[in-house]
Amino acid sequence: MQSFERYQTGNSFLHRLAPRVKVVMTALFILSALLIPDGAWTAFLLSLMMLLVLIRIAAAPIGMAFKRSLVILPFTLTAFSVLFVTPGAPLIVLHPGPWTLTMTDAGVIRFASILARSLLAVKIAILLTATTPFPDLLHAFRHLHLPRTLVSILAFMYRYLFVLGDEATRLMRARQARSARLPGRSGGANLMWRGKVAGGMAGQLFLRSLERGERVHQAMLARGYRGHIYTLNPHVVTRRDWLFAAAGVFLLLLIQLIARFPLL
Amino acid sequence: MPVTHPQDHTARPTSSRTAAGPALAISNLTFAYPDGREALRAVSFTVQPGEKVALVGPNGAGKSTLLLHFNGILQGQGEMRVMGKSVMKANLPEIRAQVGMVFQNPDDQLFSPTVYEDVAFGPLHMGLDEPEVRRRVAEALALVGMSDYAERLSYHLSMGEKKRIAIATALSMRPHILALDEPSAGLDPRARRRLIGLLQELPQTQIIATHDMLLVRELCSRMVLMDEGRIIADGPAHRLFEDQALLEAHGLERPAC
Amino acid sequence: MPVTHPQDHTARPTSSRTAAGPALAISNLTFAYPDGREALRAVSFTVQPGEKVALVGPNGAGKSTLLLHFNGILQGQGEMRVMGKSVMKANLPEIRAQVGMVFQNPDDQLFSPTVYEDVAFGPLHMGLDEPEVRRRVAEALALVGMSDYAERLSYHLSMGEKKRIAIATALSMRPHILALDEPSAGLDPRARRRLIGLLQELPQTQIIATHDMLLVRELCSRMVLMDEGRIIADGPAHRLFEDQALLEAHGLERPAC
Amino acid sequence: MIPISLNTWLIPQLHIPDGFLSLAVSLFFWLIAIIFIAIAARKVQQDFDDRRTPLMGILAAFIFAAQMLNFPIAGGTSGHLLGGALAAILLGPWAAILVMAAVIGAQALLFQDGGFLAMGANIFNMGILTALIGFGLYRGALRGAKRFKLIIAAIAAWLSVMAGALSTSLQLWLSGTASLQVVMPAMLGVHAFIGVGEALITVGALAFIFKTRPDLLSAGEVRGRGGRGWIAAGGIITLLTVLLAPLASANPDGLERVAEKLGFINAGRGAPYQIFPDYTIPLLGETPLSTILAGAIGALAAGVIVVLAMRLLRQRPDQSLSAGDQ
Ligand SMILES: Nc1ncnc2c1ncn2[C@@H]1O[C@H](COP(=O)(O)OP(=O)(O)OP(=O)(O)O)[C@@H](O)[C@H]1O
Ligand SMILES: Nc1ncnc2c1ncn2[C@@H]1O[C@H](COP(=O)(O)OP(=O)(O)OP(=O)(O)O)[C@@H](O)[C@H]1O
Ligand SMILES: [Mg+2]
Ligand SMILES: [Mg+2]
Repeated sequence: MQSFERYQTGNSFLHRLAPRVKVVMTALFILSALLIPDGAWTAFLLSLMMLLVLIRIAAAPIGMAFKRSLVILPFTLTAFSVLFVTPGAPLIVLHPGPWTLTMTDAGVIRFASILARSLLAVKIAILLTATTPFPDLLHAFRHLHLPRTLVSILAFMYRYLFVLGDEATRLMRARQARSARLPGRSGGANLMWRGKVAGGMAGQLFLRSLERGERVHQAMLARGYRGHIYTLNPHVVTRRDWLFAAAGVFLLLLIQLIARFPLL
Repeated sequence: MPVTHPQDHTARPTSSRTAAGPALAISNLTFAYPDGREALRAVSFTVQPGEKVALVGPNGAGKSTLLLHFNGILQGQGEMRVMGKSVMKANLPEIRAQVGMVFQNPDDQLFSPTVYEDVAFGPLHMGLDEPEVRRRVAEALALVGMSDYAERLSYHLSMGEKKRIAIATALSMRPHILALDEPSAGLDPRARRRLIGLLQELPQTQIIATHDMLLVRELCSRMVLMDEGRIIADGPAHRLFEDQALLEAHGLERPAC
Repeated sequence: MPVTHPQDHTARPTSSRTAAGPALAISNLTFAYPDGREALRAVSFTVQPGEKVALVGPNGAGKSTLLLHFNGILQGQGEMRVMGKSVMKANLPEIRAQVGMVFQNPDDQLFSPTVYEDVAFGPLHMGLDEPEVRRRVAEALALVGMSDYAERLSYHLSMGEKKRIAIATALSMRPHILALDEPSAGLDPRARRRLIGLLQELPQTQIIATHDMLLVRELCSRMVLMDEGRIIADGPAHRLFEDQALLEAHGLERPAC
Repeated sequence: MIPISLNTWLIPQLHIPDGFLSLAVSLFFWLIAIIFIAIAARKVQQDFDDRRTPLMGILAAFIFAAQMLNFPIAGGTSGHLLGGALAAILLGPWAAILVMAAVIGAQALLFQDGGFLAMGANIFNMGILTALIGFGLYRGALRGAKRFKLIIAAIAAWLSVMAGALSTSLQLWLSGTASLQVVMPAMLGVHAFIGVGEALITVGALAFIFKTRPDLLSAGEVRGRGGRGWIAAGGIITLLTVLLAPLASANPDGLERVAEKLGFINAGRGAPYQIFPDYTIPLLGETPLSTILAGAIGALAAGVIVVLAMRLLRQRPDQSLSAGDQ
């Protein structure tokens, strides 16, 4: 559960950038990736290079991002279908059973473009997570004027994610420890029962969470909470941040132009 | 011992010194939970400034409930004064600055993502300005020997470390009184020893609810024994420890020697 | 003492008796958590049937991690045999019937609404028929002296009661071996004393991870000292208690007398 | 949490990553999500006074943790929880939406489970739809016996997953990233199965709470979380799901044709780089520049809406809080 924080301890240029700048630039990068038209390979390639340079600066292992970008895999499977339904010149014709599937050139371009956009987006998001501790992200959201309530909810959630996550893990371990079988017997009871037990565990977790909410509220009252949450502001946006943002926006605009006027 | 400057006057409470008077005076306090359970019945006692009082009694005796009254989180019927101030709605913000609460489970107390934010929470909500807040945080962390931990995430700490941070969150408000609920539970012997050392050296008035009789013997001169919401006995700890019959009648034991 | 029929043979494990051989044999067990933290390093030891072994060491020594290997919840590298059976995937369901685990926090162990359902979980999952399940539940509850509690909601019990039910959930599977993680933490002195009495009278092989040195002295003849994932010392408890230097080097303390 | 996403790599979950939705679809659902979240933040603030922040955060963490709980179904697969319907029944629809939005946001931020621009759609599928169905149906069953309520809760939980799957497939299709004939049967088929796990855990959790804290689920308590309007809203969405799912999976071509006739198939279906695909700036004609400008204007408009909504949302939440101090 803690492994996702492994690269946040670095101290590269990217790690030190003001979190809100990183958040905005990440969003712009994803937006830019979505805006690159199908088949604008130069633009995709430039975006990828930009990404690789950033990963290099962050000194994050390139392979690290790979495993987690697999989260897009299931959706890639569903996107396979565009290979066959996009109108265009037929490339390959398949005959699986009674069907006829025609893979078109436009389909291939479309599929590859979807994949490219998605990989770019997920990798930049991984980079953001890898170079910015979550508490700093929360500060960034506050500065970006996200509703304070929502940011506070996220902060509490982050704190108790681990507490409750561990609790859930321990519950499951306890169940595992008693999931015994005798030699020569099937065991495991039935599906309904197993589901009900898992549900009981969820109910248990819920009640404990409620009570914990009560206790935390008491702890906050004890330290002067009266409805507002104040925090110090540990981050200032410096000239370096502005320069980085300006350079980033410029590059992204350039990529968009190149994507649309290939001759330029 | 990682405690720094134990005698340093910065550890002393600074706000509104009261001349003499008791730190805490409770008379005839009665409290029932909303479900009707009577958790406190006519509790009266007084704590002088600087005293270290142990609050002992079996599970469910009402110790935690009593502690929650000290800064008005729960409000029962009866008279209660903290540093001479009556505990009532108008005084609460002031009283909460004077009573530092340390809850039994540090996971309930450390609710901010980072250690720094958690220790700063109290001072910030007292309305102090930023440099002062930073000073207080640094001071409180130094007192518990955790200065290097400011930027750590609370989640990644061991139980013993969390416990010390929890105490720092109370110290950063520079309270006159520390109310600690089972501070030694779940600590390994070394961490427990450090905690006892720290509490011995802190100058605050301390009221400690605990099952740890050895801690009581080492730390507290006075012991208040509760059961079923009542105060059963109140006196010098070494005296009460001799009354085997009394202790056993209330689910307690003399420390092994 | 609420323990009934301590010598009753029903308390003895019934399934597949192994002739002689050790109850537990571990050699060269090494384990790292997914985040790379090495929690066990080349741990080897053997427990004979009927032994009561204390597992001690500072916070983070690897005690809980080691216990979780006994029934294959965690699987490190090395040889491990329980009642002569190698701990590997195919044997796990059977091994889990032989090792009763009691976790530190009874709230983790009691996941069903009522006490009855919780104690019945193991036997039901083993595929026993209903009369047999009922018999086992009744027997386990009687052993921990909680027969009247079958229909109570686990959620509303006191800590000491929960702890005893947690032990019953393991006993109802009639294990050969009990692995207990800090069984006395959080109990008031009376509940703790009862627990020690209960464990003394249970005939199973017991391996007990704990910080409670007094419990070790009263209950265990043998003590295994761990630190940083290694076994530092292993021998008769009274001997190790005499080695003040060793204990202190590993964050422990001799029981007060 | 990480292990879960690893184990289920190959199962199309409902967390849509960025890149698979067109910009138009993404922004549209962001807008819906923001509106719902804004209302939810207000409502929740009224109901929970100043306890709400820690409580909501912890309950969000609860959903997160509850999603880790699983149980073996068969052949190595395991059932687990999405939690939207359960959250809605336990907390009421508004609090559930807020909690699910926090969960989905954190999943995207911490684990890249779901994208940033696609987050609006994800919140809609897994938070809003599930809350509407979950609470709506349960609220309707309030008069019944406990057993009846549990059965309805099971149906609601199953349907909420199906509705999420349906909506996900439609979004993918509207974005031109998948053919309806493939994505619809795949999504619905897999989630009909996943929904069983959802239903069992939801019912198990409710049964547990009925036993230990019946007060939390008492008729009065549930009524306090939302009025009769929810029954209607939940009913309509349920009906839509029940009608649309079999229809669309049996005859996706038909749906595609209908959509084409209605004209909105092109709305998203063109390339994702076009915000209003058929709209170009009239004076410039159909040049790339015109497309860019149209895109920029669209993005600006969407941005303004987002900022306005945020403002609206930000103004109230922190006043009138200290009232509930005791
Ligand atoms: N929120 C609550 N609602 C109702 N009853 C409660 C609540 N909290 C505690 N009680 C009851 O009030 C009594 C006193 O509880 P309290 O927590 O003060 O005991 P304690 O002395 O701190 O015990 P322990 O040593 O176990 O911490 C107990 O009987 C308990 O069951
Ligand atoms: N899930 C986990 N992931 C990563 N590291 C872990 C995990 N659980 C425990 N550890 C680490 O493994 C080491 C051994 O932990 P373990 O819980 O076995 O210690 P312990 O001896 O039981 O300590 P305690 O007395 O505090 O219970 C510790 O350094 C701990 O931080
Ligand atoms: Mg207490
Ligand atoms: Mg342990």
